[in-house]
Amino acid sequence: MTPDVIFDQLIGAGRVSKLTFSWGGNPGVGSLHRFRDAVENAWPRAIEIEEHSHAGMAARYSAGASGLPFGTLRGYRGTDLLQFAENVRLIDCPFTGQKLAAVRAINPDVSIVHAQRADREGNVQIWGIIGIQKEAILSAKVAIATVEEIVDRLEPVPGAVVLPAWVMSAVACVPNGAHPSFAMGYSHRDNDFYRDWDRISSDRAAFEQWIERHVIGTPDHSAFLDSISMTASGGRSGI
Amino acid sequence: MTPDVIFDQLIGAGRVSKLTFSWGGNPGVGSLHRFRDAVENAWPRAIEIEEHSHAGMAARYSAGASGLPFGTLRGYRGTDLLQFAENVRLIDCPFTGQKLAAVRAINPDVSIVHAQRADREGNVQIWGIIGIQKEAILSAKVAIATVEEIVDRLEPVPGAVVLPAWVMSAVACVPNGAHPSFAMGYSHRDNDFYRDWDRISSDRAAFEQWIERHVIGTPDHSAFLDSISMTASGGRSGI
Amino acid sequence: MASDGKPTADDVMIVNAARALGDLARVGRATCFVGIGLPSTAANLARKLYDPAPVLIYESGCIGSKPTRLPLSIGDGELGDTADAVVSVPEIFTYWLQAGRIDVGFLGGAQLDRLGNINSTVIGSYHAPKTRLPGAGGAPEIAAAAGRVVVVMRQTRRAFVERCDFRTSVGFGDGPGDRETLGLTGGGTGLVITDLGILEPDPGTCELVMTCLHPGVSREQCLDNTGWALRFADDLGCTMQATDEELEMLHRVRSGVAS
Amino acid sequence: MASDGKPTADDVMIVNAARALGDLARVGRATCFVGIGLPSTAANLARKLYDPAPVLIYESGCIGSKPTRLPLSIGDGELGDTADAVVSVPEIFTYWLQAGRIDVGFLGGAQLDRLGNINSTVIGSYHAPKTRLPGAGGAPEIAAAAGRVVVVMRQTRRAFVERCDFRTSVGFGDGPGDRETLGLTGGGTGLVITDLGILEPDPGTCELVMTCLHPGVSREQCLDNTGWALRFADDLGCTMQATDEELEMLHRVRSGVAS
Repeated sequence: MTPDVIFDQLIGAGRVSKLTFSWGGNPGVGSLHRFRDAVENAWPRAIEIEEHSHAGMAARYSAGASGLPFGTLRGYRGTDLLQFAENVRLIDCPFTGQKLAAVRAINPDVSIVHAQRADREGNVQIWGIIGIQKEAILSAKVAIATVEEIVDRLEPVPGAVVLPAWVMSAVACVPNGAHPSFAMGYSHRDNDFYRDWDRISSDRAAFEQWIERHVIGTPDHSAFLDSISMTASGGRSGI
Repeated sequence: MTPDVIFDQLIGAGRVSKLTFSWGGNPGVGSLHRFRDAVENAWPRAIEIEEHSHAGMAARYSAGASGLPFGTLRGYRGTDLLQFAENVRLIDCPFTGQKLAAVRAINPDVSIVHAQRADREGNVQIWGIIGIQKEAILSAKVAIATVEEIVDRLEPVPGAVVLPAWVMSAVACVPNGAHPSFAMGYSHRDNDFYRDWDRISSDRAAFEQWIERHVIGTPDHSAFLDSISMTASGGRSGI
Repeated sequence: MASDGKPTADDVMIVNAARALGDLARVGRATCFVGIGLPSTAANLARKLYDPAPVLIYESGCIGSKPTRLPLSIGDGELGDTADAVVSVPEIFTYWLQAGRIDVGFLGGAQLDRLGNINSTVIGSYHAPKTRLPGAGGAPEIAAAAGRVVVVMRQTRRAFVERCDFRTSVGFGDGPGDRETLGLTGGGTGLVITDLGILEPDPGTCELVMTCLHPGVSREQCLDNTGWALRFADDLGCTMQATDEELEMLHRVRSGVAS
Repeated sequence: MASDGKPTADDVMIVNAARALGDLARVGRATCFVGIGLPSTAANLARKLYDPAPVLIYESGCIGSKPTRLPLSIGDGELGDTADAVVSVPEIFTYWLQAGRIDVGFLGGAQLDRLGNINSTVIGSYHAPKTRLPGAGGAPEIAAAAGRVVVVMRQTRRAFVERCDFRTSVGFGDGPGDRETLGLTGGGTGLVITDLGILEPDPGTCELVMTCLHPGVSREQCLDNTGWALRFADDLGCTMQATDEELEMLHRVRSGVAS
């Protein structure tokens, strides 16, 4: 739905051939410059895009999680999205005759979400703003969670969602794995990073230097965090 | 979905002209005798029935809560339900051509649910097994909650759903208002009542005596509970 | 158990249903959609007897319930308190059952026909029924979507019929290929456990045939208690006698001390 | 505020947007679907200034958020922590927005046309854009379903266009009757608040006409900064100067001390 700076990095590194999305910006900051450069100038390569509204994408994931081939919503009608979006058709309500939008279900090959914790059996617990993470997992063919912590027992938390171990393909402990986003109760949103990204990503050379040093040049997430002077809890270290 | 002993009372008292449902039994006990007597023998009057599966009813309430005219599910196909149920049509998936069931949205004139508590503004909090209570409220034209307790502030509870005051039409404090069912953390399921109901309801005269004395003959819920020697917390008093 | 210490017909059904679930759990995670009554007893017995244990899912939205006493209703608080997750009713039917996440669905009914279809709606005609039953509940979609449906029912001539008075839940419809035509994603009626033995569908015709008898049950008893011209498997087997361990655990599950 | 203590153009827009929300809250509960940026600032300002206060709803699923500092993203933890309820993203769009429970939707965009349609997708052609914008997000369904859409945008000739390069969100489509034909359940673009004044749709033609100017703004400025032949209401009004109380509270909302 909302590819943000991580997707911008993938796009800038030329690792994306197609992006399906509903909002491609740097939240609270502005543009995703690598995304724009790819769409506007085909740099470093052309990418195919398929775009929807949030409501449409949400309906697609829900349909995918439900084992239905499509979802239905009041949407798209009268917009130019309808003209360019694949996987949207207008259908008639069999009772009222109203025209509604049908959107094709999404069943990703792989979904990866970041959660607060898992127990040793692999049951995953997420709380706070849940977003579409449950549907992302339940619609996927392979479902992976990274978690802040692995615990003996998941204590109930208000507003928490638990995904049973048997719907997960793999669970890995990756502290601050949502960086630069946050995991409620564990890490903070790295607002500086989002702002800095605007500067780094607006210049091709600066981007290439950055991705080389911090992503390609680091063996794992923890080394990546070190390289940007970020602690696992989301605080700025050293500098 | 699951009319149980309360609906049996309404049916036996002749106050029901039509019942839309998916399972009409006395949970863990057996038949709803007043329901059966109405359907099999039109006593005290004939009732119209419209029946679905649970999944179909759930899809109907969800569609109603979503402002959609219909819901879609894999269901009904091959069953005789399709032959008798109004408000079910087979539709074709516009992407895959698969046949699916479309069910007409339900938007009840009035929905009443029982919840644990509300705050003084009228925000309603329900926890435990939530069932379809959220959809019942959000699909209704008039939405009423009875609650065990009214509190100054709703403390977060794991697994709780909060319905904001502005979606509720009215909230009333009715301790043990779910009787003979229960409100988790407040009252217990009155298993004896469900068992006794089998005996009371299987005889027309016994039923009429019972409803006269305990329902028509009592001014409110608290007096009703007294009349069956039930305390507000769900324990048996006196006898 | 009956007063003579021998297992009752229900005990034998329940023990065999639990075994079937245990077998399925051994070959992968057996997520089991459970109704109240015999299925719930059998599923909880299996949960106590076998490791890996089946995952119990109740249509009220409880996933991974581990009740310490048998619930009286699918809304029993115990099912939520002991669950890994509790979800709404719309969600349990969409994200979990319809999505194909249920390996085993336990069903019962008033009538079962030769092709594994089930009636839990009416005996007699729909508009002037002889007996009005509670109705569909979750059964049609369990029958449609569960990887394998296990039916637990007492075998009688009135219940085991050539054709159901009302088809509430589809087994194999009118015969081979029907499930595919109807777009039913699950496997259909895979096992019928009765007080006399076990029936399974013939892979060619989908007709339910007797594949096992319980100890001491004769073919004649089966024929007398079946409303169609019942066939027996060539390699007709015999179920294992309920063991003391099974019966003891069943007793503990029933009396709520098996936690 | 600008360094001279005078309100900036953004301040004036935000104060007027907050007032509009306050007015709506006075005539019933104003449930307001809020995006990040100017709309969120205006909605939070209204929440502090008015009683009854509007109910803030964020597309991340937060209902009734009462943030003590302005969020930087719709996923800001503060929005969930201070909410009456947090629901999933599919639910916020179905049970809440699509169901017609949102009274006011705040929207912005890169282009707004004469008939209140909004572009937040591309400037130029879709397949070879001059500027690729972030895209639709929640806007199309807010524009479709909210009881009233309030657009907050700086008025320039490039932004206020005869026809959007891309129609991301429908205001009045191609004219009167279009919303009904398209089955759009909400009221459409009811108010456009700019740095120059306020535009409202003509009830007959749906064309946006200037109904109010901010203090000190001339008709010429408006004409110069609008890409279509802008009309002015016969009873063209003037918005009230931002008060010290409003500007002080806006400052506190921005600096996160307004809790």
